[in-house]
Amino acid sequence: MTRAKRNRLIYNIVTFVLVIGAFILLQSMIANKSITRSLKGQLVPICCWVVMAVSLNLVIGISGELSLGHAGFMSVGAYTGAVVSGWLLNACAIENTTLRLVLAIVAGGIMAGVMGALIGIPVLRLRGDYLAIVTLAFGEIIRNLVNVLYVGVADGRLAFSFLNKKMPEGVTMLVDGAKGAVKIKPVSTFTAGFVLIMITLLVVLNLVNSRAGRAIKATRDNRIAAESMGVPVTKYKMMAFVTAAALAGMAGALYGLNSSTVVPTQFTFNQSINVLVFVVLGGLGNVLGSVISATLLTVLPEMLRAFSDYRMLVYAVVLILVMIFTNNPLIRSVMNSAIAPLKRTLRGKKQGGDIA
Amino acid sequence: MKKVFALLMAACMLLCGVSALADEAVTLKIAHIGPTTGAAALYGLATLHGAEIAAQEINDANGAFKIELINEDDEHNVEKVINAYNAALDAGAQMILGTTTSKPCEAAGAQGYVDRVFFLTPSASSTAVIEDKDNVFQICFTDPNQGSASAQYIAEHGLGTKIAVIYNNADVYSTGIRDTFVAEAADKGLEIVSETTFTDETTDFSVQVADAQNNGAEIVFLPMYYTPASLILKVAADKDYHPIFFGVDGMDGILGVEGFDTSLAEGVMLLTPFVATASDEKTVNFVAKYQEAYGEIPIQFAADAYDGIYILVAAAEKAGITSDMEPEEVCDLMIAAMQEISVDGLTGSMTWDESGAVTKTPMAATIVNGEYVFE
Amino acid sequence: MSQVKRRANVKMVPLQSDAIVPERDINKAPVLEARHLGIEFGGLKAVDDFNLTIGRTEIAGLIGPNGAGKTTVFNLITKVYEPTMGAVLINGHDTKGLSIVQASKLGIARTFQNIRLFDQMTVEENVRIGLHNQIKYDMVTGILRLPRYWKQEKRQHEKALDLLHIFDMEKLADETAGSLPYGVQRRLEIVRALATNPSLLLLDEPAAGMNPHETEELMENIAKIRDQFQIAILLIEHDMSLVMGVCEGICVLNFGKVIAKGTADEIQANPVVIEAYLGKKKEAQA
Amino acid sequence: MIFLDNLINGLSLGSIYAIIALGYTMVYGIAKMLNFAHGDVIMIGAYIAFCGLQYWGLPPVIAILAAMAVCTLLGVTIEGLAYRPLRQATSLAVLITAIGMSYLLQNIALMIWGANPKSFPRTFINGASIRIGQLNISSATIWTILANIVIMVALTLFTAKTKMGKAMRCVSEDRGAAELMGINVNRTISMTFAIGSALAAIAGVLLCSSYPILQPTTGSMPGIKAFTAAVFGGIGSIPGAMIGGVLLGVIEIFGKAYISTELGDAIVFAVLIVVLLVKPTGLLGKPVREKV
Repeated sequence: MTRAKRNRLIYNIVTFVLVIGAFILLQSMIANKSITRSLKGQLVPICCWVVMAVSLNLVIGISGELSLGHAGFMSVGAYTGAVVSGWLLNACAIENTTLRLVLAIVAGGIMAGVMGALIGIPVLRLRGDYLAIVTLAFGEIIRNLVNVLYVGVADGRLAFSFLNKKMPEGVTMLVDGAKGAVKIKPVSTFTAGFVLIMITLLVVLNLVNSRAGRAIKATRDNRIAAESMGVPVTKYKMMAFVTAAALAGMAGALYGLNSSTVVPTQFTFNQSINVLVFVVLGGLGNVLGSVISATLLTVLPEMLRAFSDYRMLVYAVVLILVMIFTNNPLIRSVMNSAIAPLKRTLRGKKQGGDIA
Repeated sequence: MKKVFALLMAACMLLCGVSALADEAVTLKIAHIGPTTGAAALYGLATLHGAEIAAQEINDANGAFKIELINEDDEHNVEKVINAYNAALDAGAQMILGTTTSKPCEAAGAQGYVDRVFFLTPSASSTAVIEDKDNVFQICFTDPNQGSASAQYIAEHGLGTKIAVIYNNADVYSTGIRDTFVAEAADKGLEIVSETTFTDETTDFSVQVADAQNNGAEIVFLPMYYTPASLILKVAADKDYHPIFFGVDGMDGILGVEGFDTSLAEGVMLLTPFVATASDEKTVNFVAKYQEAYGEIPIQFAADAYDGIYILVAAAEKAGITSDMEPEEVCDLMIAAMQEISVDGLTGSMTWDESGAVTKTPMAATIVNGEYVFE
Repeated sequence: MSQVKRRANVKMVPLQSDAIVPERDINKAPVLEARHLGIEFGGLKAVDDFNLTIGRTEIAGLIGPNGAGKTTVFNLITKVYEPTMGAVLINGHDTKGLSIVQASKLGIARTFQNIRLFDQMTVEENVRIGLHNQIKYDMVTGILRLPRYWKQEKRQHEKALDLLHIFDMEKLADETAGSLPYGVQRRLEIVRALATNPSLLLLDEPAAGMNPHETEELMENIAKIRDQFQIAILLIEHDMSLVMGVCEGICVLNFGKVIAKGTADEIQANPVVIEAYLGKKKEAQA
Repeated sequence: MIFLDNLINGLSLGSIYAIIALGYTMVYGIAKMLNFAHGDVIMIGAYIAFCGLQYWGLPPVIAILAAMAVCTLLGVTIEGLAYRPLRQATSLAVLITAIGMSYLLQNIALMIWGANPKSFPRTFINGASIRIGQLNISSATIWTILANIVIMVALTLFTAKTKMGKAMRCVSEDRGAAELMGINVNRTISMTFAIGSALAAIAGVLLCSSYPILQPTTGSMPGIKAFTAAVFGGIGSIPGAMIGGVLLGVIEIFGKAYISTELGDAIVFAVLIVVLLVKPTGLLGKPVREKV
């Protein structure tokens, strides 16, 4: 086995072991009731944000395109999930919550993936900042449209209306314009979240280490060179974009079905930015980093509730400082030289151990 | 021997219990949940401050109850509110005063329904807040109430028949009032000649106002908070358009905006249970304390939350809540007690039925010379 | 406009008269034919009436002073730019309207003047991108790790190492491409281009930044690659020792126009070429 | 008549977008970064002017100058402390820093001025409206359009004639070459931020004169819209920002007036997407040919 392959394997194993370990630990905490309500309540959202961060990393870190509308796909997934789950319950009388959840998540993923393809076909021709602004615009358009979308279920049939609430008699509203998706029966579970994370990790990590994944990375590193090698750039950018959108949609469905209601204002531009921050702080292209930073940055603000007034202030300052410290060449070289002796002693010890 | 010991123990415990009741007041652990940071911080801070003043008064009075107020921020976010709610319960809250805004209250209330936690919301006014849940009670009017009351008032007082509605279609409160207003207006023979919308980020209202003006609306109904309303009044003045502007309780506060040209609001009518300039003793006292503590004139949200603390105390007294009761136990006792009490507060005299909705009378006020004048 | 109804709608192709190819390739179809090729950038003719034919196994050189339009010719052949005039035929196929990717699939591979490696990927991965259209499996196979994935990955790995062996670079397979020394990066670009299984390899200044010893080695390797893979090579180079040493046919470009064609000896003796490189005698004396 | 009325409203809104967009476009053209905090500098400028008028009793012109001074200082400080250390970093790192800065400014404003909205006082800018025939034009509209024209002309002259302006154009073309030519790149970028931020103060005052509600989040949405306008017109181009801003304003108003108020913002963003698909670098953006 080559060194690169070995490193990759170790990285993947560490990622999976950490996630599985955390799941087992939390499940045992839930079982013996040593978990706080607060943490328990956050478990599903954490899973959603982890999936969001990892999927956005596929677009930004691995495919190298800046997307500012990832929350838009999440909202598509959340609404689709709510409608599908509501319809299954009302029209098909499916009482099994797991089945409803799974179907809703799949539907959310498909719908968001289709959206991603629709947006991606024209948009991925654009580059850099222009792509960023178009994805931002897309997120805002979705939010605007969902505000005037009405979906209800009556006599086992879905009824849609747009702009005006025209619903048949005896309708049960599922999506009620600005009121969002209403009267959702929460069915999301931590286990479902964990499974979704595992699926996401498998998809993203396996994709990265495959022919398609290498093609995606090549288009990021050098578009012209990739084309010259016969790699159809747009196709592979689409592949990354649509996969990420579908994963975000699945996360959205899980997220939406975790609460009794979902509103368009939950999926604003700021929410997209939050996920972007998870990705950048976790490291571009670093999947494990995304998992960790999404988890920490979701849990930390809750732990800092006592400083609630200063929380955002501190968050902003920390964000700026972290960016400066990790990206300024001067500061980085100073830090590296400070760490170097430490590394050397560690390595020295290890070698000594080998000799002994 | 054993029996005697047991008896002694029992007597001792009884004594202890009694003495605790006699000497120490019952401490109610109440969690205020609302957006104290973020874009809706204005409302969350108002309810928090109102509740703080009431809690202070109760604690100073050294009565049968002490209030321990826990505050949790929900950032006006449906995800964060669940965190806030859980954090409040982790901190030992027995009941919730909140949440301030409708959508988060809907989500947290639903969770509370499952967990059996009692909610009294000062200002979350949509019907979805109380629907299908027995554990949530409101202090404010529900939105449909306000909408139909406004239409009835306009029709009964013959203010005009051509009406324009401008509402925030991204806001539950605004759309909630609008929906019943439009329905009721049709019943009363009022004609809606113009209907336009805006969202939270809108600053330019020229189109909306022009539409009302060009369709010859005599009354412009503004089911919204005072921030966008103040912008609409400004645009209308610039366009030399002077219909009757008719607002709802969210309009209260417009006169307190720093730097606001009150002449713009001349003649504005609104239905509201509370105005800070009222001259009754309770209001004067509350406004004075609030201004001293926070340097601002309280808006209706603050008054609702202030009443909320007193309502909780009244219900707790009726229900016989003690310091060591768990939220689950408190919940069912409070639900029963709420339907029996009647509270005379800043925002009127209130009673509740099992739906959780409040019954109180709104008052119609008109702004004249920068002051509210009641009929 | 003529009002006569057209009966025949045949595309007329201009013939090339001054084409030269090595004698051994005379009976094989040429790998590249550029006919009256030209491109304008905002009125400026960067390349004008460029004609070139390259034999099946020819090593050809494209030389000329800086700014003569050499790289632009490469960009026209590889379809980075669409020519405004003339045509490029690769293995007899007209490339009009094709994309870079389609041109690559027709059998063109290139290296770049300013190295364009996939910097954040390893050396082996870079070569594997070259193998993208050679050893295939689809995305789902990759994600689900079906048996075909393992088989094709193994083939890719072995093939990549074989190719790296040309420059004795197997040991570097796991290094990150961006961290390699300049000369090694240039060689990696050649390996990556070879991986696409081209019939024509375009090398843009392969010896730039190399010392005489490395250049010597490169010359041998270029010849070796041609012999081993039986492909044609067209290279742009300023190092005359390399061009004269390895190129069979040489084309000289100045101000976007071909000023001379011929063997190394012919070119070295051509007064027009000397003038283009050294300036007119009068000016030089003045 | 209604059409004219809407047109004027659109021009007024568009002019405000245009002035804000100028700040985005100048910084992008020269420092090649998206300064997301620009909208929040506008908000700070408006608050300073508010304080000047409401608390310190300054005459309007002095209050505006004070706001400009504070914003200039703020802009240069932000650039020096947060952006300069990241000159060599990836554009994504700079973008995140700018977003952090935006959060920071909003929260500082929240601490200083609180969450309650303030109403921007009346000044000569939003005085009595002018009546022409049946048309009512608010004075803020007139001042905004006037200011827009003056700034446009001044900036064009500045970049064309002055030494600093020429230096800015050099840096925007090729930073490395400009440095070799002896242009102080850091000072030039600082200067760009200074001018952009001073314009932000003016934009803040004009924004709040037309729409007199002031909150810590006041700058966000106009900021995003103006950023869109800058991209629409071709980011990096000064006339592009002007045209983009004005067009965006007109489209927004017309979309709301003739199609639907519900979908106003969706229409604006949809038009943007269509424009970018047809002309991927915006209306006046120069097509960039990647050198191979």
